[in-house]
Amino acid sequence: MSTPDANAREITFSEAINEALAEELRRDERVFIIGEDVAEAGTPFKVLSGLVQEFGPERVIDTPISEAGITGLGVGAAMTGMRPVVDIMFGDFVTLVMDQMVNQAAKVHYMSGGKLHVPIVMRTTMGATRRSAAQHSQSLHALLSHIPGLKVVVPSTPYDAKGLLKTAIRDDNPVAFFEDKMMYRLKGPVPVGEYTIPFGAADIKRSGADITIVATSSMVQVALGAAKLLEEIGISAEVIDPRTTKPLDKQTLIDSAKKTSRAIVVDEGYESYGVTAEIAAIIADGAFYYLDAPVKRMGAMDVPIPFSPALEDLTVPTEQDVVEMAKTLCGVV
Amino acid sequence: MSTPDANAREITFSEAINEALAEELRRDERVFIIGEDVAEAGTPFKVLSGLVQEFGPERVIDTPISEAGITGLGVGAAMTGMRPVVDIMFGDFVTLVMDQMVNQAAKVHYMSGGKLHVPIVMRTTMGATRRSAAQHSQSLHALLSHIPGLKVVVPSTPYDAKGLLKTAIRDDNPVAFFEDKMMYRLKGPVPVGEYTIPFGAADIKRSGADITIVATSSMVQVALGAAKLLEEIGISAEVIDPRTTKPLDKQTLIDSAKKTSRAIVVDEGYESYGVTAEIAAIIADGAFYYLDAPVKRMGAMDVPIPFSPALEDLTVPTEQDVVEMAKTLCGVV
Amino acid sequence: MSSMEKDKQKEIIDIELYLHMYQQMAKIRLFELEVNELYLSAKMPGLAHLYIGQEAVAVGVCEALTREDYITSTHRGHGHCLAKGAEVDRMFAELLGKEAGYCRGKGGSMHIADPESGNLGANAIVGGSAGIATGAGFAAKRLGNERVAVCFFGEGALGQGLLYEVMNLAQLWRLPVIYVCENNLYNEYTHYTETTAGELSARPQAFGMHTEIVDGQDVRAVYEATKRLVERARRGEGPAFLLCETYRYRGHHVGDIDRSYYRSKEEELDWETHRDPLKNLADWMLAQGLCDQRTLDQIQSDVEAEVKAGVEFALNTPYPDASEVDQHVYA
Amino acid sequence: MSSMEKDKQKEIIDIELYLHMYQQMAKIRLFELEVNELYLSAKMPGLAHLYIGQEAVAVGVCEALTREDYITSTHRGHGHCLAKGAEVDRMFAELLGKEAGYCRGKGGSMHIADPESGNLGANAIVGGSAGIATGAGFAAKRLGNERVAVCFFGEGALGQGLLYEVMNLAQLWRLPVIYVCENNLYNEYTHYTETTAGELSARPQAFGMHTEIVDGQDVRAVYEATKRLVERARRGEGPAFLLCETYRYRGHHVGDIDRSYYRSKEEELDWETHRDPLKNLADWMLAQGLCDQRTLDQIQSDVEAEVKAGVEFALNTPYPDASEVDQHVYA
Ligand SMILES: Cc1ncc(C[n+]2csc(CCOP(=O)(O)OP(=O)(O)O)c2C)c(N)n1
Ligand SMILES: Cc1ncc(C[n+]2csc(CCOP(=O)(O)OP(=O)(O)O)c2C)c(N)n1
Ligand SMILES: [Mg+2]
Ligand SMILES: [Mg+2]
Repeated sequence: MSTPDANAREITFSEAINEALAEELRRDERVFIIGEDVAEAGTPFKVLSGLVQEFGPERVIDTPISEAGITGLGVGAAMTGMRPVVDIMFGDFVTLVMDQMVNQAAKVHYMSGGKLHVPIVMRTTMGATRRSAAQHSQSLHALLSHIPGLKVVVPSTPYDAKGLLKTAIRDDNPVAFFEDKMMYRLKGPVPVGEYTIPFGAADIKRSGADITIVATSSMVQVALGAAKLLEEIGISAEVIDPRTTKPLDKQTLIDSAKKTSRAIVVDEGYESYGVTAEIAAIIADGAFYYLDAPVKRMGAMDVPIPFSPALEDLTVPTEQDVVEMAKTLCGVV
Repeated sequence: MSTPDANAREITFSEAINEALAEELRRDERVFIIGEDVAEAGTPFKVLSGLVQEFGPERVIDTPISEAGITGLGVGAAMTGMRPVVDIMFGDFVTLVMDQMVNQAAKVHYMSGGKLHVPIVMRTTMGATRRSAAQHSQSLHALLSHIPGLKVVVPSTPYDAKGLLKTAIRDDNPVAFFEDKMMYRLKGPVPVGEYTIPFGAADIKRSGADITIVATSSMVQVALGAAKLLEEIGISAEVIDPRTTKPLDKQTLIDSAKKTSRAIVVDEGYESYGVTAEIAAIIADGAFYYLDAPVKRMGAMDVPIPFSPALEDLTVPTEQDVVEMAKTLCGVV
Repeated sequence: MSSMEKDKQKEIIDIELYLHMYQQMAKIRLFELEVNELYLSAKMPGLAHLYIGQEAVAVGVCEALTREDYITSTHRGHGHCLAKGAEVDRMFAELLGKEAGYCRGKGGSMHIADPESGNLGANAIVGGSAGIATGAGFAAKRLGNERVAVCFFGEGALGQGLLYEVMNLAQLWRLPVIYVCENNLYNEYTHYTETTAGELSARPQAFGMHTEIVDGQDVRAVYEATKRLVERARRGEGPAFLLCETYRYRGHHVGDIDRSYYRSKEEELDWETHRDPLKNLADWMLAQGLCDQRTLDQIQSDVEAEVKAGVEFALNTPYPDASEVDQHVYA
Repeated sequence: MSSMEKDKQKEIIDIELYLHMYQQMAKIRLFELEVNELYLSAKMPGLAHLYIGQEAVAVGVCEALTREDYITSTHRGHGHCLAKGAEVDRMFAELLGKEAGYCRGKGGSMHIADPESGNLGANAIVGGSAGIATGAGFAAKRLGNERVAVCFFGEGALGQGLLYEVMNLAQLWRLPVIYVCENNLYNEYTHYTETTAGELSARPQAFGMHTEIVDGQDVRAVYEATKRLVERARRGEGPAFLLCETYRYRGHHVGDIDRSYYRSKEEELDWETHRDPLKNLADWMLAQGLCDQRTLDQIQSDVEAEVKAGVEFALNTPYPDASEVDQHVYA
């Protein structure tokens, strides 16, 4: 279980992102940030506060409301010596940059026979329950995870967010980096010193013996909360965070399921044809002869996300939902 | 196994699509076709030949090269009394209409509390091995299958294509209709008379006892070919075609797997986070206590589709691949 | 009827029109102030983008439309919805996520739709409804129902490629669509001149589209301009682009309190004191002797009562039942 | 050096330039004819979009660029790639899907990229490379390497919203990007006037972008115009739009044989006989006494030999090994 040294200070998820960007902007002249209201405003989430003051408007660039245009510009700049970090305010807007990410960024290296590279990072958000309704609450990371040539990162803690973002910026491939906007204020230990976290290395957030809970992004917190409650009733849950859906650390997931013989996959994207499907299918196949129960999936409800608080909260998996599912799988009633 | 009466004539997949459109254009004044080179040219695949001659340029409309614009126009026209059939030439271009399909068409009915409807059909293509390279060969139906509010159709025969397209046009929801361009010349029996095929009803293309092969679109032909070869070595394969990935007829798939105790899922989309993941996960869960072997997935290789014939053919599942997989699952060597 | 009588009658009609526009603007202003209160008192879920300062655009445009004509709106859409005929009480109910809201609480502030008044819906994707409005105009032309479609959007939406794709289609096919661009000077926290190369009005003109620029704080001017463009459209003369110069008094959204880093208090004050659409119309009507102060005070108190009643209703009406969560995904 | 000597020298330089442009155009013409042969003889996988008739645009533009300058190309890209410096043999190899091709056979006709000659790649998404070219110009400006980026596209690409988004960015930030629009009159099988509202040249002008229109069949005119625009860009004066009036002699792609339903034989013949870029340059050079027929014949036979050798090489060089299929997915 990778974590910072004991004496690391506590900072928020938002601060961790900000630090990662600041350090990379300092380290590498070629890195720049481009997006809507990223400079003086520091984004509506204030995640980039202070960066334009240190690095100037030439490296922290406000743009028109042109998601496709700035992403396309980023792809071209990445192909010609720069390392752009494109800010797409809400994850829902990735629908606008799909051609640039899917048909351009993801394919240039392969189509050119390996001669061209596209070291671009697209930072965007995900996560519901913010009362922002159907077009500002989606978690669409599955759409990009489906595309060969792209890497997809879904950090769940300030520590992971910082280390993974630095890795993303140094990676020579296009990377989609999803930040759950509901976690920006989440605090966690982050070492003062420099570190990076490799892609494709799942992290065991909590080890356990009876059941494996694979969770991504904000659902990791939900899983950890559920694990605590389960412990009280004598069920030892192992919580695993893939950290990157692409590349995906299949072996760690499979090994854990083999050990516990039961697995639940929790992700905030729509359940159907989403991340839970891929991971559940991999575990059900890889741990087939070890499973005592079917692998269960818990994604966001397959509905456009409703505005009303009375409805929205029903669409996202909760600690209690996970606990109930775990109890059923473990035959506890 | 739904099929036409014995005395039905044989027509091509392309002719079946053309007939469905012509019949619906005749039946309903509100139906119109809009897309690039759909009129005189009848599309580059010639699928719409003759329609503009019968229905005129007011109902078979050539457009600028503006996929997002014409899809958006279609969404608005659908909301205000028309029934547009938007033609997106290559499935690879759905990347350009994602916002209109995902954030607009799919959500309008729900966001309006059920007051507005979007009866739009987006017809597009899929399928590789046409030597068209990475941006003209993808099968991206998984991207739309992930989105609540959309329905997704992947016909595998002329008979299904015609019946399902007529259903799509009459449906009050947005429908994405994927036609494998390599099947346009495929012939099959289609009755002369009027018929429609309901969504969410899988079709057992071939019944068998030893193994279930779930296949979509062009992969159904591959699965049937494999089933023939398997029969020769004494393996009886059941081939099931979901016909629509959304809604998905889970029960039929699960029941078949329960019966045969083995299952393979074959689809031409990228394997990771694709259609095979959803279907495999559903079967592995629903038939858990009946399976003698893990559910296996066979999708397109997770690579941008290469141009070179020497490479492209390696990226799509073949009859032989399916046969080998089936033999392994059945323990035959 | 003598021409003198005609003039007299026209004047009466005009007075009624002006007073009605004043009432509509006052209603929107008060509605939005109440929305802000609901936010500050933590009674409203999420955020809202207030229309305060831009009232003359929504009202001037919608007064020139019939109830059957279509509009599409934006994230800053309360004013458009009310001007097109939505009721205050059901608007508040939607903002609070209640079942009595226009969208049964499922849409919220950024997605209010009311087909009965021709409102095809607000949209939280900047420029996202440009295709919808163009399609509505397309349908109107095909069905021959004489309707026109108005697409409201902010100047920031001209950053979206979709706008150019559909303006080309609308002009090519002479669709009855009016693109109403509200230039309130800011894309969120960035001045539009930092995001706009060339003149905004040159964008539609590039497609040969009829384009007019109007003072968005003068409701009569907006009304007259729209009337002309609507008549053109109904006559089959095609689409038009109406660029309205306006200003939002408050923050980008209710939470945008400290704005000093992107605009000055002076600028805000200048617009509020010299270019307020309500004040300007009131002063003009009084100066022209078209009405007296009492009439205006009456309107004010009527509207206050309506808004007060509306918010009361909304606060006390129930949330949708949990069973609604997966209803209306499919028709 | 006396001004007379200067003139003499300049003339020599010009003659060399003209002859070189003639050779480049002849090479492209022959290359494409050979591509058509490969298709007809079923030796080439898939289809190809021939550049025949438009040679003066690619050659005139690329002659005004350095090898370090960038270009992005289209589905009709063979001419651009060759004009920017690609070799015939490796071009053919790519079209046949061979390992010796510029993209190891993985790209094919619509995706030839050759970073060594500044070619960032052809693109099969209409307008798809507009962002890439704009980004290359952005990088050039940031890195201060004096390079300019040329974005080639057909008039049909102006249907894509992306073009407007990036033209706004390029003009806003004064990026060294030249948008070269080849108006060959057709979007596939539809005449551009059926898809274009207003004037093509008004589109970039809407962003305040410097715009020029040139006879795309006159290679000297294209060269001179591009030279001016490149100098502007290098001086930091920003982007430009060059609209080239041209024509494709053959089908939209090699399989588009019967074209009678969308254009007349007369139209095709008229361009081929009166506005052929090779013929026009040759006639002019001869009339000016800048060269004799023998020189031109020599060029022709040199090019024929080069193309013949190139196709031979491509036909006999091996396909990539199967193990390559999943290489280069990630760097
Ligand atoms: C496609 C898209 N990009 C970004 C946003 C975030 N956003 C919401 S409002 C806004 C500014 C819009 O400015 P303008 O169009 O001028 O409208 P105004 O807010 O001034 O009324 C932005 C960037 C969005 N909602 N949609
Ligand atoms: C986004 C997109 N839409 C449609 C197509 C199919 N298509 C290929 S070429 C073409 C016509 C392009 O016309 P133009 O840009 O004028 O280039 P030209 O073929 O005349 O050189 C079309 C519609 C495509 N490749 N990409
Ligand atoms: Mg604005
Ligand atoms: Mg053209």
